[in-house]
Amino acid sequence: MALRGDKVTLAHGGGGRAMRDLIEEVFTSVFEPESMEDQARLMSGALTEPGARLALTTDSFVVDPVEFPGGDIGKIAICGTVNDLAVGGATPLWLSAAFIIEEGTEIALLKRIVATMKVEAEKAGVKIVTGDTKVVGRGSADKVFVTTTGVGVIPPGRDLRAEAVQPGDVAIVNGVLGDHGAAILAARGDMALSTDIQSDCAGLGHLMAAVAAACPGLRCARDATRGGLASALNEIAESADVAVEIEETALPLRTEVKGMCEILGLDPLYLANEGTLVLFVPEEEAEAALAAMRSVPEGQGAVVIGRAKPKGQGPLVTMRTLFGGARIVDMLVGEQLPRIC
Amino acid sequence: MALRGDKVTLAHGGGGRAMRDLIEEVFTSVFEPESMEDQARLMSGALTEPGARLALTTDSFVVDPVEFPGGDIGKIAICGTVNDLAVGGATPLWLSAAFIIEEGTEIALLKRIVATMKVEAEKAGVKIVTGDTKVVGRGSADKVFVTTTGVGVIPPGRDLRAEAVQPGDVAIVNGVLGDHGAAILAARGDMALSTDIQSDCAGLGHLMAAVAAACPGLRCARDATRGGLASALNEIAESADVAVEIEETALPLRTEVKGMCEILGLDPLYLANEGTLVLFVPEEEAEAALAAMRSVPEGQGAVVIGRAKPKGQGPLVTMRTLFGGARIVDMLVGEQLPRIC
Amino acid sequence: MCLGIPGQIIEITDEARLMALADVSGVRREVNIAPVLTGEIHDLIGAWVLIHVGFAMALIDEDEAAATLEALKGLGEAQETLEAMAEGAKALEARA
Amino acid sequence: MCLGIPGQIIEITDEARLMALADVSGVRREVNIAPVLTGEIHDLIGAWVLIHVGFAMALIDEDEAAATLEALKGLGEAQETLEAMAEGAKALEARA
Amino acid sequence: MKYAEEFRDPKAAKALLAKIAEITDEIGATAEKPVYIMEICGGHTHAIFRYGLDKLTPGGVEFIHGPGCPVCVLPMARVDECVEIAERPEVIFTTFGDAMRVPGQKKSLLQAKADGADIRMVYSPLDALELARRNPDREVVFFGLGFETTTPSTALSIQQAAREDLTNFSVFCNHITVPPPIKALLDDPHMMLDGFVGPGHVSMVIGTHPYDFIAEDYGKPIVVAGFEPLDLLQSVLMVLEQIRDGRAEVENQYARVVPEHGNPVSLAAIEDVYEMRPSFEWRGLGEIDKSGLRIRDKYSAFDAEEKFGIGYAAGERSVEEPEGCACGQVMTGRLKPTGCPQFGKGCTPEMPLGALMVSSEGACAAYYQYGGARSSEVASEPAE
Amino acid sequence: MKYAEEFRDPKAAKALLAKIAEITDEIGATAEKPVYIMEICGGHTHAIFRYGLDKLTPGGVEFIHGPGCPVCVLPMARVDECVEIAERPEVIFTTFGDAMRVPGQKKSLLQAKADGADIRMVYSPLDALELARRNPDREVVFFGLGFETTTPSTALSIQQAAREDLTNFSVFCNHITVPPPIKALLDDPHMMLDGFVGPGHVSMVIGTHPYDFIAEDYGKPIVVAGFEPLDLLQSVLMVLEQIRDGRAEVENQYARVVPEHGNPVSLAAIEDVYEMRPSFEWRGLGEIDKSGLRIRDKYSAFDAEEKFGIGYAAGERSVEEPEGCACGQVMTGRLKPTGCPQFGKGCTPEMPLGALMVSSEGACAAYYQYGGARSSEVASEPAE
Ligand code: SF4
Ligand code: SF4
Ligand SMILES: [Mg+2]
Ligand SMILES: [Mg+2]
Ligand SMILES: [Mg+2]
Ligand SMILES: [Mg+2]
Ligand SMILES: [Mg+2]
Ligand SMILES: [Mg+2]
Ligand SMILES: [Mg+2]
Ligand SMILES: [Mg+2]
Ligand SMILES: [Mg+2]
Ligand SMILES: [Mg+2]
Repeated sequence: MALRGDKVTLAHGGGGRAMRDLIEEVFTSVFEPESMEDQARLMSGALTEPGARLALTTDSFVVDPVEFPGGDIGKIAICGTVNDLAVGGATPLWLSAAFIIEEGTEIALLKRIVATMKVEAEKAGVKIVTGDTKVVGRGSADKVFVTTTGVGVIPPGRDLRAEAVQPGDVAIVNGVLGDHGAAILAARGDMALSTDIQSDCAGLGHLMAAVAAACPGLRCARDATRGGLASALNEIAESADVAVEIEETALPLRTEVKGMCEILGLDPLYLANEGTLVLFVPEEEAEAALAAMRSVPEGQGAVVIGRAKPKGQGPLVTMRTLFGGARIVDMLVGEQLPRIC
Repeated sequence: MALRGDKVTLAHGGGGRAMRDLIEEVFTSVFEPESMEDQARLMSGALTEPGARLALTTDSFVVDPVEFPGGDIGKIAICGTVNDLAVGGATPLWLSAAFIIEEGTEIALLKRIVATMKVEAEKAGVKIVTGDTKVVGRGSADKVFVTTTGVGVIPPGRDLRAEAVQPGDVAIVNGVLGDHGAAILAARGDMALSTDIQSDCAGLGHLMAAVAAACPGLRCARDATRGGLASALNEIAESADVAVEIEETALPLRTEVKGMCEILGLDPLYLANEGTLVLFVPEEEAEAALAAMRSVPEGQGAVVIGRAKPKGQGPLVTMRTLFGGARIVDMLVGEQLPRIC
Repeated sequence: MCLGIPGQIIEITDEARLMALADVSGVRREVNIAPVLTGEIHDLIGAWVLIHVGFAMALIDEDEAAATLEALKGLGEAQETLEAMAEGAKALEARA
Repeated sequence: MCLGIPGQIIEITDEARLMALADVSGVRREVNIAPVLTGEIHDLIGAWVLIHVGFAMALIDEDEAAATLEALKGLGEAQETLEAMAEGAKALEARA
Repeated sequence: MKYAEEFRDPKAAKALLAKIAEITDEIGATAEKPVYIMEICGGHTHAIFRYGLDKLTPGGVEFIHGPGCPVCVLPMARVDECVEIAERPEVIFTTFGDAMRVPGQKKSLLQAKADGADIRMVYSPLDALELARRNPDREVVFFGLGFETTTPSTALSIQQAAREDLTNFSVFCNHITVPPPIKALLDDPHMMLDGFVGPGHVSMVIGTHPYDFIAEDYGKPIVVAGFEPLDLLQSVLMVLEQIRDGRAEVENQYARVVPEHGNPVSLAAIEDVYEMRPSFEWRGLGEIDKSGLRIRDKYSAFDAEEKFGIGYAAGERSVEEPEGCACGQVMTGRLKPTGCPQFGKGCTPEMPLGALMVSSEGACAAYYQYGGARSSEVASEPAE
Repeated sequence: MKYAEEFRDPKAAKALLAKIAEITDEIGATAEKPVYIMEICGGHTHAIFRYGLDKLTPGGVEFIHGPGCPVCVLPMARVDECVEIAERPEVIFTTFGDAMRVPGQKKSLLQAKADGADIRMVYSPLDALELARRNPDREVVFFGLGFETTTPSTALSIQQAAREDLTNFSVFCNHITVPPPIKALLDDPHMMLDGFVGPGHVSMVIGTHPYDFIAEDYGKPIVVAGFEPLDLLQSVLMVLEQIRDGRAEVENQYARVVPEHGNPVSLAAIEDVYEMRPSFEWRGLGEIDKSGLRIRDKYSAFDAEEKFGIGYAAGERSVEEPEGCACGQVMTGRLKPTGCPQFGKGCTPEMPLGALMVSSEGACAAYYQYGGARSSEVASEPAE
């Protein structure tokens, strides 16, 4: 049944035929789930291996604007959850996707988002196996929110944990920092800035698989999303009971991102990333990790940015500045606000 | 760290310390997940039994108002997903919960919602093992949306499927219809109606377990949420390639729900339920099913409402009226709108 | 057209604006009672009215309702007698 | 206070309102150029300005910048020489 | 539910059906040559399908579904005007839920809402009045739709607004009256109706005498009926009895609610607030003389047509019906819904082409939803 | 980034630091008896911590963080007034991000936004002007905050609004001037400063002469400085050289941007739009004569104080500082942030008690974030 009109109305959320038509035309016709049943039934050999564990992670995605240079909310929704599985050491297998749609949203927009999701899911080798749609009134959502939940399997013996990080371990990132945050800030238009910066949004499952294979001693990894690299490092340092020191000169930053940060008085360490992770490996495996990362497209820019140190009385994360001075790299307080003074 | 202020601000979504404080004070301190890690790692003996399958289901909950007679969005978010697992024959084990919170939402409200979730999860015997929070600007959400994703295990040999329904099978509901839809309509206040109707919101995991144990021939079950009983029956009939006939006189309806339907010109068959399911069993197991259902609190009102018949040229679902006349019980078209004529 | 339902006035809520609370099977709503107000406003409490779009449009005439029902009941009983006779006849036939 | 950053004027966008596009490391923003407008407006294209809250507040004086840098560079080189000498001295000592 | 459930007794229904069958036989009506009885009111159409009465009555009785659904006879042009008003940024447009899905030329109100118009469903014009009180900086417009049953509610609301000096409340008046289209139908040379079931709730306001012309001038029986299934069956029986007896009278089956002379308060309010338009357009029926109401000049401050320079007075307003739509013929009883070439194909409740497919009162929607559409297999036998 | 990265060269920094150490020794300054140099501007405070300069300079040089953060000296009462204006339903309140988190008596602007006020962060007053053009039915108010660097931007925006006859744009003017508080500090009998690093971007507008009184009347050296780390180190060196030489002059390290007489266009705009208030309240410093600007009567249509009858002219506006807050002492250099009893306890960036903990320019926030707070273990050695 073809959909009447080109925008979502409340009727599309009413549980009736209009809803079913929307779901069929926009979602299931693309995702092709095993069946129309609300519940996916899954089995994988990996699951039954003795010692294997199930990994479960969820994220709601609320990016504004929903389409931006380098991606859209669908791409983030797949990559973000795939990455959360991958950085935990799991092999991403299955995803659920729940959509909250604002009345008046263009159906064409939904179709574009769903198309991106399909592409990214295929790239990541995961299946979208079940889903949900809700429609809310105008002004009760901002176009579309997507919540993806990911299920993966952690192979027997793999145990990536922030707690495992030891003094001396090396911290590595896979590429430039802050592109996503900067691209979104520009795309939002509030600050009337224009740039060619693209979101770094990318799935990191293959990268993690490569590193895990190459580095038996891999301690942990974390994608540096909201709160940026600074938050990821602080969380790891806190869990591991270590200090972390990074080198300002080692941080990979795009010129445009630096420019935007200078204009708005922002710190790129706190800008969100959607395809950038930081991982810790024992020093002796650092070269192997770098090589493994650089073997996949998402790891071309892999560099060592710092290392773990014994924890003292002082701050958890510090940065050696250009001049050898030290500054604290604390958790962000609230959200980073553009400032002029 | 105590939270400053009594309302959520955008700072609580920024990925920094304010966000962590919110998450700790409101969410993880109640749910007590195994760790602060973003990813839950799970294992259950049930999973490794040969023939067992994993069940995965997701739903976003967007109810307005978020607190209503008989429950709140947290209760629905737990029960709804537990029920989606249960009606598919799975034993609900683990839940993820993702929150999208509107700037300005009272933190006390969030705490009440989370408290309800904890209670309902305990009742249902499931664990909330991972979660997420996002904060969006005023007018970009309606107070709070909750997306829960449920993971369960389907025991070896159990295979509830709508396709399994055969002509002659008996349709049973566990209690009165339409209470949730009517309670929400009244609570919303648009129609300025007041009633004592309470949402029927309830977890049906134990009920399903009881029926599954008592009825080896159990074909399928479906919770009659959005779109009501009518939609659930139509979906089952369509999947099973059968017709379904229900008896008007057999439908359990509360007087107040009938009253509200009369006033607003609504049909209770299309009102949403959050604790009502319909299941199909072979005729010879109907008594056992009724007895099993009535053995748990949520099944006290269990009654037979109709049966499957061979499919013909005609409509999928029909209702024998009071007088023996027949009417089609079709899928709802859009959403049910109150009408005056 | 013109969905109308019987309800009972249970409370006067705003004398100036002629508003009262009506009860329909346990569902309450404020309705305007101007069309049915013929005497003292509080005399309407307990009265059954026909409600349409928030207005009490008519008082329900209990006697007329009873008369109609009586007639219908009569019909129903006559029908039962007829059916019983038919049954009896059938039974006799079967016995024969 | 008073975050200010150097940027280059690359285009006049609104002559009437004295608006121009400035480029800061590949990030572009419309700025008001009233404070730095002394001659023909289009002569500003290519000029480096100090930008604060969307206004070009000062023209950057290339000669002064070069002079300052020169002095700093001199210092830096002197320092290097000093260090090299110190190294040399140390090496000599070590050999001794 | 008192005064409702008593009138749903299956035993009495059986008796009534038996009587109906008896008289149908008596007057020699058969499925091939049936008695045509029009239920004027959409509410009756709804009840007939809701309880399956059409399947229970003998083949010799054929219901013809009349033009008594205000949503179904609403011309597309008026929906367009609603959308035009609703899309003004200062306006809160209020309407009964019924009108939300009616297709306009470009969009329905539901679609206009999705496009950003502030449109709210209300249960009563009183709720619109309350919205106006609470939003003094907005213009609250109520879509006044419906027959005589509903007209008093908007009249009384306008009077109340005037008493309160509410300057931000107005009514977009599209009220219509029942008798003129019936007269138009009776004047149609193709007309083949044998009797009428009259709209009980309209008569609750206007009484039974406005139908006298049906009996007196056209010699057709009419029984003013209630809305419960027994009401309807009894009324059908009464019509058949008149036919059998060769009578043509206005009878009142619904005396518990319908006073012979209607409701004086409501009639006075209508008279005070409204006046008859010279003519008004009905979807499927065209222009009908003296069939629609407008707000009198003394209340023009509450007239959305005046306030926004829109509507019937504002010139060009007729819009062609969509191609292939047989609504007019269906509404005049010349065609069964299933006889429309679009029925169930180009026209479904999901994508209605004509208005009769929109409202659950519309004959086409009722056929589609409750029986006619795919009902060849719906077995129907009297209950034991 | 041209004109920025060249001034971050570590080699040159090392040389500057060596020179600084040399002169510090020469003048006999030690950690126990240091030279006190105040960087007036919060931007300089930020840069010092951002690059760890305080740790790299010798113990004999002690930075005192001046009152040059407009957010830090903003009295609570003015935040309350912002909230009051912002909470008017017709108002779109626009502000730099800096002001969002400053605590008022009851709430910050961030909290007011969460409570429903329409508050928008902008990068420039030009963006507020554009919002006013695009929302003719709303009142757009811009929170004019900042020293002489920022004052021209609001003056020019008001002139532009006047040219366009924009009637829905106004500025809530809280602009302040740098020299008066410095004079107040110098007049303080407890004052123990030996020299100043002057705010380069303020001088870009007003030139260097407004600081002549520092050298001439108080005999203290001052060097107007740029904001890159080499600018700062060079300026510190220049101050130390003056001290060594027994000079007290106004020198200009930032000549690439700062003209001796400032920017004539900006000065003319300020003069046209603003006039000096008799006195103005500073958080932590109290009332200071002729230290704040108001909008001249000829532009009163664009003055939010006039438009909403709020602000400095409207009577009672002083609010007591929160108890236990030592902001005043810290801002006048009498106390280190770590010396405040609330520091890191009742006052943290998450729950700031005083304004110095809010802005990343604030001395307390800078200490907390970049070094002072928990920095006992932050090793710092010159880079190789
Ligand atoms: S099927 Fe559609 S087009 Fe045909 S008569 Fe009915 S409503 Fe009109
Ligand atoms: S720690 Fe807080 S209260 Fe103490 S001086 Fe600093 S800002 Fe003021
Ligand atoms: Mg996650
Ligand atoms: Mg994540
Ligand atoms: Mg993550
Ligand atoms: Mg769902
Ligand atoms: Mg929106
Ligand atoms: Mg689900
Ligand atoms: Mg569900
Ligand atoms: Mg379900
Ligand atoms: Mg998350
Ligand atoms: Mg809201």
